[in-house]
Amino acid sequence: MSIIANFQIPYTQFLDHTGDVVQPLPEFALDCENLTPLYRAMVENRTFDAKAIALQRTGRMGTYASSLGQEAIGVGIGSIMREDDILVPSYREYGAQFWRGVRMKEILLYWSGDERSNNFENQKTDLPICVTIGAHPAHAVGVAYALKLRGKNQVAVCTLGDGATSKGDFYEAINAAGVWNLPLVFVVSNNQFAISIRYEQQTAAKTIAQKAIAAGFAGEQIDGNDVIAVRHSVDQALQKARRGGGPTLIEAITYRMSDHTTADDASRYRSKEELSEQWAYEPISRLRNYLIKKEAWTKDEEDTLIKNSAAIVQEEVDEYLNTPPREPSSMFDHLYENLPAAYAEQQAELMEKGSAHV
Amino acid sequence: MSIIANFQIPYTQFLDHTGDVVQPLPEFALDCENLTPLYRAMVENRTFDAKAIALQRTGRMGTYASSLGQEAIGVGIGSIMREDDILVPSYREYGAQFWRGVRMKEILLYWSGDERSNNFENQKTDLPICVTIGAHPAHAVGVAYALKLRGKNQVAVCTLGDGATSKGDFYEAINAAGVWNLPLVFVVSNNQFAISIRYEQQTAAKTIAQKAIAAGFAGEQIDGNDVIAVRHSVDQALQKARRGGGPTLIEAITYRMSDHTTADDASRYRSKEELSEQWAYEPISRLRNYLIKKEAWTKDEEDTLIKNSAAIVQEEVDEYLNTPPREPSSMFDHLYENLPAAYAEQQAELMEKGSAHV
Amino acid sequence: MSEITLVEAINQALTYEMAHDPGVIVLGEDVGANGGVFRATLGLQEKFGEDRVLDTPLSEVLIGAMSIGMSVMKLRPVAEIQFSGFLYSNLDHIINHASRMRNRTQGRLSCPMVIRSPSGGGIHAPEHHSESPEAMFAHIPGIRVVIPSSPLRAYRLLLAAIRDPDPVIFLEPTRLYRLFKQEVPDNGKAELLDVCLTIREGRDITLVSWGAMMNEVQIAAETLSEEGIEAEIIDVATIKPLDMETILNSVAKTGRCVIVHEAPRSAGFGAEIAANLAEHALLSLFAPVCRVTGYDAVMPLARLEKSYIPSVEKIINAVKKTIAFA
Amino acid sequence: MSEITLVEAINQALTYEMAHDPGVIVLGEDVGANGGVFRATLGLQEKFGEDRVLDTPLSEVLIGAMSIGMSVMKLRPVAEIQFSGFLYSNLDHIINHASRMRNRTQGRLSCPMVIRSPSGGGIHAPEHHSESPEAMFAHIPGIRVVIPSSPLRAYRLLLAAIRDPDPVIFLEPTRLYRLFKQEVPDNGKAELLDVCLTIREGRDITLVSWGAMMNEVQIAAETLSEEGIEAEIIDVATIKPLDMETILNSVAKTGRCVIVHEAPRSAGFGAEIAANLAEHALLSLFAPVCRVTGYDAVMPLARLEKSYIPSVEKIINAVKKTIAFA
Ligand SMILES: Cc1ncc(C[n+]2csc(CCOP(=O)(O)OP(=O)(O)O)c2C)c(N)n1
Ligand SMILES: Cc1ncc(C[n+]2csc(CCOP(=O)(O)OP(=O)(O)O)c2C)c(N)n1
Ligand SMILES: [Mg+2]
Ligand SMILES: [Mg+2]
Repeated sequence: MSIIANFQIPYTQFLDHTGDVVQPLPEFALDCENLTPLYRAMVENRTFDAKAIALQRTGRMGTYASSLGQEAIGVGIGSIMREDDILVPSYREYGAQFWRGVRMKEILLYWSGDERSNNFENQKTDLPICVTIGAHPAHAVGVAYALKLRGKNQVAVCTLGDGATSKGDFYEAINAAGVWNLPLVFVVSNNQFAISIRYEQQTAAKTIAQKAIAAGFAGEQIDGNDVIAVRHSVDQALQKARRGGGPTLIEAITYRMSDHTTADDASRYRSKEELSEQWAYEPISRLRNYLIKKEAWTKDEEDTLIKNSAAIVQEEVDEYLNTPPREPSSMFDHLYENLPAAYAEQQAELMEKGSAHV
Repeated sequence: MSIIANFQIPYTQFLDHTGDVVQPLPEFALDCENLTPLYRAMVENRTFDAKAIALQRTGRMGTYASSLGQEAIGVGIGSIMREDDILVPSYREYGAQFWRGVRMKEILLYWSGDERSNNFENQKTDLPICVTIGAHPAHAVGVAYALKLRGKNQVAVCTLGDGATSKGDFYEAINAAGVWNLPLVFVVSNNQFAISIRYEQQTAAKTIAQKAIAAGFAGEQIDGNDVIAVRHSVDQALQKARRGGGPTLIEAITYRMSDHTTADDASRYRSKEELSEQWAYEPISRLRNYLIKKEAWTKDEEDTLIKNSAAIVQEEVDEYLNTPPREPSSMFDHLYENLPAAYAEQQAELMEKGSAHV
Repeated sequence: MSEITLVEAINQALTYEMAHDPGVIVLGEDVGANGGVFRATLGLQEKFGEDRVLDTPLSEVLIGAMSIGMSVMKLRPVAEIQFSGFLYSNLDHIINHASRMRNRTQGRLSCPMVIRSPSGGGIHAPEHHSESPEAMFAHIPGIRVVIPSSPLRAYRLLLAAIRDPDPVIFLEPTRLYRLFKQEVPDNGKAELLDVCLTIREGRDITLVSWGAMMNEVQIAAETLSEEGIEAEIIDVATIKPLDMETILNSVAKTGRCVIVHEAPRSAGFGAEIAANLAEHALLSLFAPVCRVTGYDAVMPLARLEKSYIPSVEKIINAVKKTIAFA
Repeated sequence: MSEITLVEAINQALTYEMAHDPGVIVLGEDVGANGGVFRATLGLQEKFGEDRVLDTPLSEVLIGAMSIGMSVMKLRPVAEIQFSGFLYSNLDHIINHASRMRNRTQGRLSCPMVIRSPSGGGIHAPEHHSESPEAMFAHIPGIRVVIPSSPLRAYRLLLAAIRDPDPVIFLEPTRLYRLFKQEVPDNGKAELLDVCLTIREGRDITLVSWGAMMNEVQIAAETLSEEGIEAEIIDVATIKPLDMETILNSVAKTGRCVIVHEAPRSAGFGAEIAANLAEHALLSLFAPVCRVTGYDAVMPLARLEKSYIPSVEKIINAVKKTIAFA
């Protein structure tokens, strides 16, 4: 018996959960001016989140999936992607979507059940949220293939959850990304849960990062609640991809602080104690601690940020709430580029009926 | 950055391609009496194979998938499984099926296009050949789960090809086998091809064995043309599974010496030179060389074996050729346990028509 | 005895059968501690243990496919696919393996398995949670497709499905899960599969439907009755195989038929029923066979789903038009 | 100009369109050096390179799903699924994503992609190689389903499918791949989609079919003609969306209709056509609408496949019975 292959999984963290630096910071993080925008974005994201839940609870929006506690991942990704890169997202990285131009009102409109939400006003090329878990990594392969063919060093970034890594589609996707050495970065938000299913029930793999070994490319684990680690690792992976170095799988360790969605009641399957312990690790306070220690953040700035975030969110909420309903017949407007004659009568029937049912 | 996980892939070979021993043999192999049955089975398998191709070429059978050059894998597996274990096979491990009681005439009948072939006369529990590539590992998970529940230390063995490891189903299966620590051994016959697709086009993973890392259990590579290595590794994996040690993935390196099937023409995508070089590595002559060196095999025995194998195969072929056709109406006989009234008329129509179309 | 909802009836049937048949295994995503996202499997894991009530990884193909392996080994898996939008990935194994194992091995092996899945719209759920895929399944030889429309029928049909020796796709109308309650004796009594149930007798027209739409159909019939139009209502219940005889007998009597389903019209299962009428009832029909269905559009997200699902009004109009036909 | 087979016509269309539209990408298993297991993609990789003629890993879900990503990026992927028995695993992404991307994003993104797959039986192929799954696809809003029945139509319909701005499932009748030859000018001329083609005019009965069965239908019509029965033959060609107008006009003339397909009868696409006749042609019909179809059984392995596929004789008998109807 001989050994014919060896593999290692690295782990990266810069700020521990108290905000202390555990290893030399990457260059961008040396200047706190580069960090405050990340901080602001995370706070805005969290403000949005609370408001969205309130809208749902008061019957003004449908089921909503919160990103509470996972803000560093979306923000880290969004802040370092190039504008002409393509994001292929799951539903918990609003931070990345907002950074890339998706409007808050659009996310609200989406969860209220309105297709117009995905016709992003300021973001024309990213894919919409994918609700069928684990499906979109395979779409991302096609996107990345197209980018490679185009030859402009663009990269596709696909975000997904720990549960999604159990879908065969995900595996077919990473395997193919390896074969074609695609400019494609997979970021897995390992928030320890897929609804009620815990990580240990999802896979016997010690890390999700090691799943990349099956596909023949590099996988790594990072502290997903450390926005510096997220931004740095994604940056490295993007650079590698732009250089023709192929795909990377980044497992970002985090914790789902909220219920799975507003339709879920997590108290059925996890204890209050477990949840409250996790508050020590969430991403926002550790960065605030760090910035305060570096004297780069003041109480005043914090107050202003909170006020401003609330105002920004409220404006979006108002616009959301004032969005007039769609015409029922619009369900045929974009079914095909040109509606086939066979369905004209059905559309006409809906037009005649008007908005009776809205 | 720190390293949080380490993995290694071992490789096992006992006889090199000339039949020389490269490391101490496992106990069973020390007695050549234990090896001659394996040798005989491989020769019978190859004799069967040649005959099956001849039947197809002369219009007396449909498309056939040959196991030429891969005989050691099936024979190694079949020879060490317990009778009450369950085989969940792909289509190139006839050696395992024959050892477990499937008749040669049944395999011929299958490739001639007759469902009765899978109602094995002497093997009541193994699954039939699975033609949809990569699907059956997920069936094997259910089989192994049932075996575990039953608690009689039975094990399921699933054989598949290198191409099959790119199917999402395969990955969902290994991941689940890991989660439930199932008594399940996956043996991948890596014959370097999936029809025309070469290993490097199939995956960027250096080995298939390492795909087990994604599922959190052990993967290993063996020389699949060394029947001693096959039998030994499968034995170890079966014992581990019986002890409650869970699944194993064994990658058996081999080479597809035949066309993909009789419907394929491999000369379109591989050179004669490549193929003829591979004749130096095939499994039968190396074991014969070893046995001869050990003075455990004579020219007479060889001649007798060849004659007997031909006779055994011919008898099966005769029985195959003499199998009377099925009644067309039989397509309804086992569609449901009891045919629903809704389809009685359709069956009656076929009965009336009789065998006109056979 | 107290009244229970449809989803409670499902739970009651599962509990009954697990207690009486040790081979029954429940598996799916979140079916254990969480009791299923609709609570259909509530309490099962506590009662029957983790080995028999199995939380799976997020792998729908696996859930269907391992059920094949389990049932081949003579267990009776009852798999839950969380929403029918995630059921499509099961079609491959259902068609190529579950439905064929018995025929493929000429009876040596078989797949007595059930795949349960909530289906249909109307509960303001997110994208992909409101599908009505029954027609696709009804095209597959070798399986059964069963759709209950009341708590009592849910209990009895599910018991029948689990006991059936062949694969059954069991589609549960989400909209009815908690819509109304009914007394459901927990006596282990199964309904017959493969037969349509005549829910209401009437002389003027035959209304044929299944699942959630039975609700609107029944309301429509009551309203029509007030106007003197007596509709016969047939709940198809098992759409594969289809008991056409019951429908033909009814149409022979009424001479008129309206078929109602929520799925898109084109190649929906209503077509199969109408086609049979065109073939076998031409001479009894006084009026064209009318299909009241969902549109040939993607099921809209929550805000427009009501405009998609056939309304009581639409059914009534179709009936009146059919009756008015010369 | 020499005559070519249907599979050669497919190859000719792919070659033409790849030469004229640099966005066209061919992908699938063995489509490269091997030229496809049926040789439909022969020579393409040599001509257009490995980047545009892409051998994929053995991953059907990926093949369909990455085509979605490619087409969202404005490429025009033409994916090959080796046999339609392996197409079922594509349904999930086709239904949930390819067919919905345009609607989901209200036109911002779309999926101009084609999935080609050989379908149907009759060539003595192994298990899973003889499927006729068209009805399932015809139920999906947002896509097109196109089935050619001759070399010329294969060439023109495939060009139309590739140029179509929405997803197209393109099912190629394996049985016709090499059955006969036709002159097929390589002029890049596309056929109109969404319309039925009237292949033969006749006053006595309307025969409706598509794909491989057009062969038996045409032979039947010739034989019937010798006996004085003139059948009008309609090749549906695009079964989704369905051009019912052409069929209704024909039946208004003939008063009789026989629908022929190879797929199982129950919930087959023939039902949709018959249902439309039951709804819109009741008064023109002199006789019941007859469906001549495959059985509601699993497509048998090679030895019995001929017993499964509707024969010319069966079609003729159905026509005669329909004509004899009082
Ligand atoms: C294919 C599919 N199966 C099931 C579901 C129902 N479902 C929605 S979210 C979810 C869990 C997802 O877990 P994970 O991937 O870890 O993402 P997270 O929600 O934790 O961010 C499930 C099972 C779905 N949306 N899609
Ligand atoms: C799901 C599926 N896709 C495609 C095919 C067609 N096909 C038959 S064998 C084969 C290659 C299989 O390769 P591998 O798994 O390496 O097995 P091998 O034939 O080399 O033993 C392909 C693509 C199939 N049978 N099933
Ligand atoms: Mg998660
Ligand atoms: Mg191979």
